[in-house]
Amino acid sequence: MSLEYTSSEMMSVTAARALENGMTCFVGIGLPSEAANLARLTHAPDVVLIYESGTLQTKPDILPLSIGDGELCESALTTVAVPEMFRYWLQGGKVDVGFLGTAQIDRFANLNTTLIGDYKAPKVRLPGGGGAPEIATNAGEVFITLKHSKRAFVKDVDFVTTLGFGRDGKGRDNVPNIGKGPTRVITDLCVMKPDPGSKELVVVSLHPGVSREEVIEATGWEVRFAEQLESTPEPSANELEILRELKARTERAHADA
Amino acid sequence: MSLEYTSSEMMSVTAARALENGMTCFVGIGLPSEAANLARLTHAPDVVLIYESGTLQTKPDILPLSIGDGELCESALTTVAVPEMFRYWLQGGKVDVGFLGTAQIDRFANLNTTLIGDYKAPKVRLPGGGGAPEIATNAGEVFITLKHSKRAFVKDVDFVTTLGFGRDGKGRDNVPNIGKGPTRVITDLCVMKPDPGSKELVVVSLHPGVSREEVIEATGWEVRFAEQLESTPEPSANELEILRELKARTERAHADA
Amino acid sequence: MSEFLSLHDAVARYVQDGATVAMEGFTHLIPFAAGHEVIRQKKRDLTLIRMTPDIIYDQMIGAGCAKKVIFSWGGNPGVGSLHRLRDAVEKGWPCKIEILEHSHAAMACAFEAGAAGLPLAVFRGYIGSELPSVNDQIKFIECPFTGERLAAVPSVRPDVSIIHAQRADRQGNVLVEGIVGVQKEAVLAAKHSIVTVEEIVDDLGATPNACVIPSWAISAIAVAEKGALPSYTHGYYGRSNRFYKEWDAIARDRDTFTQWLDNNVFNAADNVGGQA
Amino acid sequence: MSEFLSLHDAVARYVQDGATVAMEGFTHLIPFAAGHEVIRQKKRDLTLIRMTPDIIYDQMIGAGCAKKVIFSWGGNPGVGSLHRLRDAVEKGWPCKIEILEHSHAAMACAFEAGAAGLPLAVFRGYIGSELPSVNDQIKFIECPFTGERLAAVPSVRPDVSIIHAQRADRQGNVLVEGIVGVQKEAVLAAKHSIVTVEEIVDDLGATPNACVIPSWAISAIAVAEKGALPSYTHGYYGRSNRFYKEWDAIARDRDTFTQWLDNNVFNAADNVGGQA
Repeated sequence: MSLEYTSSEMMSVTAARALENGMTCFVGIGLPSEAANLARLTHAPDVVLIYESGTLQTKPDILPLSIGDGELCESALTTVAVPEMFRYWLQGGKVDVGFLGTAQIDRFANLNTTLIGDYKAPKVRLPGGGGAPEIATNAGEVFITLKHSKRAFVKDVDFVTTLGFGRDGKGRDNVPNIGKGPTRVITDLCVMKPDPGSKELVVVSLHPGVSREEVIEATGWEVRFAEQLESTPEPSANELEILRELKARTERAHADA
Repeated sequence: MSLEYTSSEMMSVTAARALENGMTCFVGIGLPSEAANLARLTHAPDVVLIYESGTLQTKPDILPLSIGDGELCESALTTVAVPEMFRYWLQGGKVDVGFLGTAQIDRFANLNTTLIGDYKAPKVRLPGGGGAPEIATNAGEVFITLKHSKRAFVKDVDFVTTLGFGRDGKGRDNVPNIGKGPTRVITDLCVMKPDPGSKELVVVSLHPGVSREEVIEATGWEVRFAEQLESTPEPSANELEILRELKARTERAHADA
Repeated sequence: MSEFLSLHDAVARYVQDGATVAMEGFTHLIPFAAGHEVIRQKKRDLTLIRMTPDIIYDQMIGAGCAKKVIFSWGGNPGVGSLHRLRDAVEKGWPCKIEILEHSHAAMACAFEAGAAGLPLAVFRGYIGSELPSVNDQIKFIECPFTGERLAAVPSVRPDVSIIHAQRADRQGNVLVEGIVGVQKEAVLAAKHSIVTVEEIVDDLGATPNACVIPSWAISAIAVAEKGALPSYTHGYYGRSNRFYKEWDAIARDRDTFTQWLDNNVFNAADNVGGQA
Repeated sequence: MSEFLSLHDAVARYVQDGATVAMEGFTHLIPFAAGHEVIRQKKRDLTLIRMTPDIIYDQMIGAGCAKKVIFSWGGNPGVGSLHRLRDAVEKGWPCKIEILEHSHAAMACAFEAGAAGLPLAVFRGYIGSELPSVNDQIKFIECPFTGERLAAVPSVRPDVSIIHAQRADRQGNVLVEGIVGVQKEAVLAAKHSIVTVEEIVDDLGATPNACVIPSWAISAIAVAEKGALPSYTHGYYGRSNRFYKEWDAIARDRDTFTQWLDNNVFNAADNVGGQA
């Protein structure tokens, strides 16, 4: 009884399922926001969503376009100043999981959102760090979600904006007061987790219908697969329905405004 | 046409007159609070009163017993958290004058509110520093008001809780980002100001009917008098009336609660 | 998520002998009912942290709960001395206590730093004061950009913080309004926290930027009606300035104090502040 | 005390060529009307500080106002790149600009430290990031209590900060509500400040702990109705997400951008954000 769904939907649903009910989640805009709100609207009604704009425990009815849309404030438990958000709530250790997207990710889950090429003469200038550098180190753990491609999944990022496990996989060793770092990467093809020893990202689960070759082809390093490679469970009809409604509501609202 | 008034009233009115309209004043409890509110109710309606409880621009109808009476919050423009009060408003340089009382003061206007005797075995344990140590250094200048007595006006304080000009008068020299320090001390006998060179407190004005001998008798060091010693202007009928009404209102309110 | 407990159970569970405890409330919202519960449960060897010990710590010190007090202003506001604090410091009754004293600015910044998860607070303070000579927890650092010498103190990170607030909703979110002091910071800085509230409501009625502490940042909530008396609760009841004045005579003498404690705390039927 | 000025006069008086300027508003309450006035007055060589440059700095950079931008996230939120910022950084059009980039946490703490009158902010940040290798303003200090290595950045202390807010009362006190970002910090950290408001009212209608900036902490207030559009003002009007999306096409090309600027800023009759 296979449902029709896209690889993007597979990614969103899988990312959403990573969040457990009751977790406090510092949410990045875009894919993480979509996944986090899907989680809240399905299996995790009490997941606490926090956006860097200062909105605490927010329950938007539509997905925000920006990190500070009015909807986030209006549906929040309360809204605090941005310094307080970063100091008390993130650095203060109140965030279980930081949910991030990225432009580039490497085999040690380091993230690059700064630039492609050389810093002094960039080929492509990206937006920059934003909240990510400290979300990645101050949150209890980090989930990352992005589309799988050779351009995005590189052996070594051009610039470490945000620490995964460092260029040698040892970037968190012996650092006091630091979170566990990336514990899973959810793409449109698979789920990856860091190897417990080397911290290199390893494919632990393939999405239904995706072959190893597709993942190898879309990854910029010689990617390894877990011995016990799993098959990611399919989205349920309910999850797909809620996701589609959420996206349709969002599209209508953004077109109107 | 001499009015009847007490030396306490003389002190309060003189202290009140030190505040100019529009000044922002960080107010200590007790005599400073009485003087600051008298100023607000007479010649300085736009004086901005700030209490360390976080109440910004407050206009209490009765004098607060504590630094955080409900009256202060209810009549304030807004009330901020105490860390913000000390960080943004005081340390941030928004306070023109800090208005302080004290238990002991020495010839260099250092204040002691910590203890009499030795720190390890105090003869009298006093309340401690409270807001004073940073009010005295972060406010633009400092006014001090207290009753004149040999017990209070000592050559050297037992403990420098709060910097006047240091034990040698040079405590503010070459210190960056520090206020002018005490610019006047108002007592029930006189007004004192620091000598521009040595920073030793000098009597600049005697209250009506007070002799030099009385001041000498009540001061624990060989007090000097300014060459151009002035006579402090008397309270006006209006000032006395408003002060008495304020105190009567306050007494009634505190007896009721 | 916070748990709704009786005040008895909340104190029994989270306040251990020997713990570091911050019971905050800057003049306003002082958690007296909780203080009395701590006294009734005969907690011992507590390190008590509070900017202004106020009557609440005077009572707890007199009852023998404290071994150390960290504070920045130890008086009865507008009235005079805290006689039980002084008796303990000066004469060691009912037991010797150690004190560690700061300025308000230092403690306010230390609470802020505790809430912010930092080990220290940096501020422009203690210039010319002799407090650093009697408090070895005050150090100075040099700004790497300007060379300015700035004060540094360790952040406050209590084992348990206790505050009083206006109300909680049924999910355990708490609204604090009026003079908010360092209450939010105290809760966020602590390993565990107890919030006593006047009432539990369906809707907090909070404005967008109100001081609301989420349920998941609090360990336990206990209803304690009039739980701040003789301090006050903005929007509920006023401060009993009269009791603060009366306290001077009660606390001045060991016997009258002991008597007061028996009548108003140990043998009191309710959790209320207990001002006769 | 703040002074009521026209937006023209406020910008003319307080924004000098070469000044360091922070125009804040975290997605919400972005002072677009003021940004357009800066463009109209052809201010030059500004050092522009903002956590998220957003469209407002894209416009000002494209118009040639900036020589340097200090920021932590330089995108069109939810849409993509800031093409004018990229064109200036990558190709030097209309003039070369220097960039200094931080993380959000660093800038938020730097604004906080600026408001607090400190020369630096200390926080737990930049661990493992390569940003310190390209920003010499990021240093590290050692905690004197724990030995922990913490990040330090200089505080933000602009010559002038400009924010937009809901309303001012007739004394010039200002209410900011909703997503308050670092707006209050920006005002308090600056030598001078301009606040544009939707309206002037008799009574702010503020709750006890509302974010109110007193008149005496502000240099000038100017009425700018809809002054945040295409950003938004909580309680007044919503964000024009549509314009943010349209901006991508407008800004992608130098000619369409120049045309847009002529039509909507230089030749615009009013002070409004100017989204066609």
